[in-house]
Amino acid sequence: MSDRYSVDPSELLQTRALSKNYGGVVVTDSVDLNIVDGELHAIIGPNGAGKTTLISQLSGEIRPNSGRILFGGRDITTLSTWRRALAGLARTFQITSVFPDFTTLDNVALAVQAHAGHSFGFLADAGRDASLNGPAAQALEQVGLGSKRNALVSTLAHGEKRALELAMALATQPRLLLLDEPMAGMGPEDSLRMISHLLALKGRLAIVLVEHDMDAVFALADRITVLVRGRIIATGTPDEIRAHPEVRKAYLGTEEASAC
Amino acid sequence: ADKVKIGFITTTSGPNGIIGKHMKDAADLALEKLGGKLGGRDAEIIYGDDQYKPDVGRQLAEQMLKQDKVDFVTGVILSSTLLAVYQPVIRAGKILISANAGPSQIAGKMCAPNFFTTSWQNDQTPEAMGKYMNDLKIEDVYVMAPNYAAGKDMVAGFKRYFKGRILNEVYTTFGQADYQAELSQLKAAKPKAVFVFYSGGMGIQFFKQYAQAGLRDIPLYSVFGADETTLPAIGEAAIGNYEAGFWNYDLDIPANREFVDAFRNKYGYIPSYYAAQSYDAINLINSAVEAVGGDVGKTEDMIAAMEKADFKSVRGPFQYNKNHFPIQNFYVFQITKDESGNLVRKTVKTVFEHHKDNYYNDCSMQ
Amino acid sequence: MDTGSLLFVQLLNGLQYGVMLFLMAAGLTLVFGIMNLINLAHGSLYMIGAYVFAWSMASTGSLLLSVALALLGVFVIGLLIEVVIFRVLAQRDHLDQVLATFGLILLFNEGCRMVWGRSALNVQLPPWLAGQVHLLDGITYPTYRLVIIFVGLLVALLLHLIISRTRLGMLIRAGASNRVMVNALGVNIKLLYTLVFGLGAVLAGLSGVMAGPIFAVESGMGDNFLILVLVVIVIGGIGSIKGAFIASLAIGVVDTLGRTLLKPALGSLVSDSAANSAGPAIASMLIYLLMAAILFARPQGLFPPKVR
Amino acid sequence: MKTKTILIGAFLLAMAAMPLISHVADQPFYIDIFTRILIFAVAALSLDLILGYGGMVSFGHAAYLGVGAYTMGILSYHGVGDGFVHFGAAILVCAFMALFIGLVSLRTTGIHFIMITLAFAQMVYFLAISIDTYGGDDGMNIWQSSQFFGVADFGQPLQLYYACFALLIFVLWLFNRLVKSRFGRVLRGAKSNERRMIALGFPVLRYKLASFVLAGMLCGMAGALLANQLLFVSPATMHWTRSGEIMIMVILGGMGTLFGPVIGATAYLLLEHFLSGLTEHWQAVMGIMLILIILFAKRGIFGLFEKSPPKRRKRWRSGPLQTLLQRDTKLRVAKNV
Amino acid sequence: MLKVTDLQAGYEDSQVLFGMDLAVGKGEVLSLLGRNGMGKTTTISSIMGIIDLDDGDIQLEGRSLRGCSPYEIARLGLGLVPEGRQIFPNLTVRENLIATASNRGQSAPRWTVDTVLELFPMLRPLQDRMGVLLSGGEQQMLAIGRALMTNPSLLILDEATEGLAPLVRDGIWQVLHALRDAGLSILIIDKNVDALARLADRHYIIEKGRIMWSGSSAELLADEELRHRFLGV
Ligand SMILES: Nc1ncnc2c1ncn2[C@@H]1O[C@H](COP(=O)(O)OP(=O)(O)OP(=O)(O)O)[C@@H](O)[C@H]1O
Ligand SMILES: Nc1ncnc2c1ncn2[C@@H]1O[C@H](COP(=O)(O)OP(=O)(O)OP(=O)(O)O)[C@@H](O)[C@H]1O
Ligand SMILES: [Mg+2]
Ligand SMILES: [Mg+2]
Repeated sequence: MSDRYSVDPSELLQTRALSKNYGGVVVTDSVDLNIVDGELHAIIGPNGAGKTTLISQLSGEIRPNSGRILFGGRDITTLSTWRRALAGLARTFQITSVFPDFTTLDNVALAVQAHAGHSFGFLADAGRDASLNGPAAQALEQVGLGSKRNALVSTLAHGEKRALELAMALATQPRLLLLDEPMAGMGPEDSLRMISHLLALKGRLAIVLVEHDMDAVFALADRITVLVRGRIIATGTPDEIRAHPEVRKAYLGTEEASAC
Repeated sequence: ADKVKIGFITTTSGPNGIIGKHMKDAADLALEKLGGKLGGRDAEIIYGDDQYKPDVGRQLAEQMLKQDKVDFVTGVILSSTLLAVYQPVIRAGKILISANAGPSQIAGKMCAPNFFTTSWQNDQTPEAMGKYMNDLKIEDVYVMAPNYAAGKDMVAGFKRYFKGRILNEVYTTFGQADYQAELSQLKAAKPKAVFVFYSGGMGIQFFKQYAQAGLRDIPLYSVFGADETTLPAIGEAAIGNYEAGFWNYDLDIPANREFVDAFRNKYGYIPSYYAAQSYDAINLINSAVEAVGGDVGKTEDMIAAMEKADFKSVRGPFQYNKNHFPIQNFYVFQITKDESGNLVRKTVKTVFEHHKDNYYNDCSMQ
Repeated sequence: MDTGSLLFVQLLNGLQYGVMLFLMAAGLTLVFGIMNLINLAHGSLYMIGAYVFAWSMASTGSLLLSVALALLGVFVIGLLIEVVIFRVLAQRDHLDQVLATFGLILLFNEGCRMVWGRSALNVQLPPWLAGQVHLLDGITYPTYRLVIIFVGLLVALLLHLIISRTRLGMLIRAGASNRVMVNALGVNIKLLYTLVFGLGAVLAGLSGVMAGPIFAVESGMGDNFLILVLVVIVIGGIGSIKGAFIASLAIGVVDTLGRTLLKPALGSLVSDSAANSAGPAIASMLIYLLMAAILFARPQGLFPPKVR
Repeated sequence: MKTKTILIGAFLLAMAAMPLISHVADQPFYIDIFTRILIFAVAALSLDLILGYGGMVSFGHAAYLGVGAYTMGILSYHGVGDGFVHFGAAILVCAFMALFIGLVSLRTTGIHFIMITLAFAQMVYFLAISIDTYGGDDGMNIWQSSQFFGVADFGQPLQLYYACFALLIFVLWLFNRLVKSRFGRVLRGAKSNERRMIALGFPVLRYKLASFVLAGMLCGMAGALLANQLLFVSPATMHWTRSGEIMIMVILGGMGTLFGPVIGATAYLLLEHFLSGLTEHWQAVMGIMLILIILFAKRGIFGLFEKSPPKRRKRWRSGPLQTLLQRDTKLRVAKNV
Repeated sequence: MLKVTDLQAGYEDSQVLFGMDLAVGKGEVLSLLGRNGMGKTTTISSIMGIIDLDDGDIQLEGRSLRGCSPYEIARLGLGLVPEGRQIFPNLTVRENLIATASNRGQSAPRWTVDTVLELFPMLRPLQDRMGVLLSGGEQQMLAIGRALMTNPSLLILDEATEGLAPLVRDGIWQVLHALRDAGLSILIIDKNVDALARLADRHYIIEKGRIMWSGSSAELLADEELRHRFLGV
């Protein structure tokens, strides 16, 4: 696909007038999102604002009604999900989504395999395939699951599952990582651990983070976009957003002192 | 010496199990009347349930030949099953006696010395009905049959002797249950008479629905539809319909009266032609074993003996054609209630005498 | 009869056939579509209903008594199946249910043969049902078929109301998606499901009763019908009563017209003998073609449950 | 685990020695029974690949059996006796059929997939019934079994038996590798969470299609072998109840296990054979047995031999973590079937 | 009213609770704290009878719940807001509320669809939308509303503010305060210690299926080291 747009190379992902509606309900309302390469871009907004739906449109699971999505200057609006993944778009899900009957390592190895080129008739035992397990093990280390590599996923605790999801996403060596509420259901401790993982990743790849945990968001984000009823009402640095009256009204409310 | 073994393939399970019951009861009766002996040797009949499926019948035949080491194979309801069973039995050089099916292939090109039948060639029955209706100069006949090989053969046989006008030929899906649509069509065509071939369950449903559709006043001529296996299920709806066949329980022949009485006494119901054919099959075998003094190894001699048809057939004396199909009479029956209130087929006319099937010329034997 | 009124009658036939299909589909939609239990033995319940009805009609001659007896019988058997099979397998893989209920089919088919003998049974309709009704301009139609239409529509209406309007309906649907939660919110889901399953069985039995006088009441009569009804339900969209109803009518009409019009239509194109063999062949595949086409176009069926 | 390997070994040994046994026992028919068992074992295995591992419940698998058989039959009807042609054609035809059916069916999931595969099988079935040239409903006799340049002749029960045995061994070996391979993993992954697989970047549909075609081809081979054994083929081979039976064999033995289907086929066919010999009402007995087995053997007969996690106590296992509501919950049927 | 003694329970393959004791008094608000996977939800599950006990006893107003099935327990006035929402995906919002509604316990005022919709105005426009289509947060609100519709005398919330926007979260805390003031007993699990401290009378800290500590809000807030050891904050 040749590129018809002139784009600032630093802009990794752009959406142009992206819109999605279900029947009457407008869930994404002509959204223009710009993700700069290497930045951590948080998307916040009330429940039902359309964050998950937006993520799903970026990852290709949901087709927008109108508008375009450009990734690395290339129009991927009609590209199928798995092709986008191969192109370097990885996502995690708001509800933990892993392979319960596989071991932790196999889960990640599967992710590695997805990008190691598919070999069909090839009858070698993938379980012993170093070219898969090597990177997989690395990814596990990155999120501090190195010790659990052979544990069955169904035996992992909640926080560990979320970490595993991150590892799987990383294993695909994405240029852009879409995280939908990675801290969901985590205790403070696990949240802190997750935050540190993300901090470690910062700068190495671009991240879009959807999260309700404001401590995390303000600790991590380079830029924040606020979504309300499918519309972007503000984009800016954490401080700008904190100060933004509309945002406080629509979303933050009286900010509660954090526990730590 | 050990027993003479007869492999008897029929259907005892499934909706058509009733046919198997008639055949089995008759065969048992025949052997019982022979004192459990064939040609003076103890005999045993080994029954096999083909589940009304040809491929299962095929396995049964193999099993009977190889495992039970039978000397004869008989029974077999479906033409398809007979065709499936035919090859292994004939190749094994054992004698195969059909007690029902009579497909044209076997009557013609595929005929073999060690095959016999105590029934008929499929086309003969509809031929008889065709001739009967033709003699009555019936015009404007409406023809219906299921859309499969046998269905088409039946219609072919019918048309071979019926020369009057046929309003329409309708073939329905094999195993169809509801005929309301076709019946409306039929009604609209206003035929003078209707000829159909619907057997077993299909028949039961067709006749019921025919009556319910208010078509009783259009005479219905059918083959292999209303007989003692299905009449109880069809009920009143069948009364007045016509059927054709080579045999009926009321044929006034000594051997037949003896058979029918014995059968009714033992089992308490009226035998169907399936029963008659099976009864004859056992007796035919008996005549053969007798002829060789019990040495069932002598296949040629047994075949020679069987060709004489030297036994008391319930259809009366008859001769075998060169393709080993009987040369026999055909009758037309009408469904009525007998004195004790059960539905029966009453013989109304002899249509053919010494009727030969249409294919024996294709048979290369003798 | 002119072609116009013939076409009318054929449409009526299509409608009637469709309604009968729905009558059969109703129970299955409830059990399979909504409670999403896979009960292959549903056809057997239909068969048992027919058998009990036929047997009772023959021995008592009383229509009402026989209907009541048949429905009661299948209800009890339904309860038994639910308690013995589905309570155990509800939490297991659906294919286990397939296997178990396949076993039930074998058992029931043979059972009926053992109890009621091998030959098919006959149902003698009372005269007032056996007759004909005069519709407009000299078109007559079997009374009983009209009764079927009536009963079918009635069932459709009732079922629709129960499922979509009443709290019972909501609970049934809720239970299908998350038994534990319904239970934890204070509803005795076990009992509820047993009863609803019984209701499904009764519906199957009812369709058996209605079919008795038309079809051969014989063992195995339910098996092929089961497939047909599954087709209806899938085309309609699993779990949607509206869908099942519309699909039933659609199939009824398509099949009827296909059976009667295809051959003449082909006859005008190709030789008569060719039409004679091709026509019915295609007609017999028609509904499957229809299903494949519809599922290709709409993988969830015509009226998929709103959740997708 | 140990018992399992022993079991498998013993079973295969017994199979290998079967002709000898039947010779000693002077029961040549045993060879026929077990040839049939081997053939259906292969068919069941091929189904298990897509059903047990791929989660694609095909309710039309008998169609491939039938088409494979018909291909062989039709060829020899037209005087072609060469076994390579027979099997080559059978495999090819089934491959294309599977490709087409798969392309259409795999758009759907769950029960819809079941039904659409059934639909195609039914169409093939009715097609076979209405083609008079090849016997239509009567089916057709096959007078010429597969010859392999005069060296081998599948008309010989013994040769046929060992051919089937070899095929079974091959398929077992193949699947054993396949399941562990990258390909097999993708298949299993897709079964457990397709959405995730796609998000990871797998063209899941292609993998599914590939396995679907492979299964079709193997079942087609089984069909051609069946034709050689029966020397007869009829639409009955493709009746939906036959598809059901194959599926039952898989579930009975234990789906998603490598050897389960083989056990299943053996158990089912032997049950059928001996019960039908014992009583006229064998189907009732059979039914009861199936029910009991499934009620008490959770993961099929073969499951009994797999060591399961030590149960602290009998309890049905669906805690909150399990029933977590998912945004894209389809009705459970769609997920599990 | 609710008294748990030496509770032991777990799942097929693993025991999770090793002898828990806790008691909820009439009109009392009680919180369960602890790291992930320590057994909070399991405790709830066994109280609700969703999983049965291996040992120990659970009593409601002196009546043992041993062997009672969940629906019987719920009918005694326990209203559950489960972890992970678990609303009914194939029912509309309205139906979700109505389906299991009933009048139990003595909590006043009685909850109706309207009062619930007043509580969560966001749900009002969504009344006829299928549950599965709701956003995570919307589902959470629905789950709470659904529990309230059973008018329980003891409300049990497991991570009820999970995945909610700060504003909504505040709203829910306010509601809970109101409910408490209305005299409703509450057993609550949540990650937000401060909010809990403001709401609850007493707190239990669970570690590895045992009660490690219990005490008042004041004591909890006072003991920095305790919070760090058991809650990692
Ligand atoms: N298939 C659908 N049909 C109709 N409405 C839908 C559908 N999917 C989502 N919605 C609606 O779109 C809105 C946005 O949903 P979405 O899940 O994107 O919100 P969100 O920002 O992720 O909320 P949360 O932060 O609570 O997860 C919600 O109001 C939801 O009800
Ligand atoms: N259904 C289940 N089957 C088997 N083990 C389970 C199940 N549910 C939970 N567990 C295990 O039991 C332990 C306690 O789980 P539980 O959900 O009670 O912890 P929790 O305190 O609620 O954690 P969280 O704060 O994440 O909700 C965990 O190790 C978990 O893995
Ligand atoms: Mg969301
Ligand atoms: Mg929990």
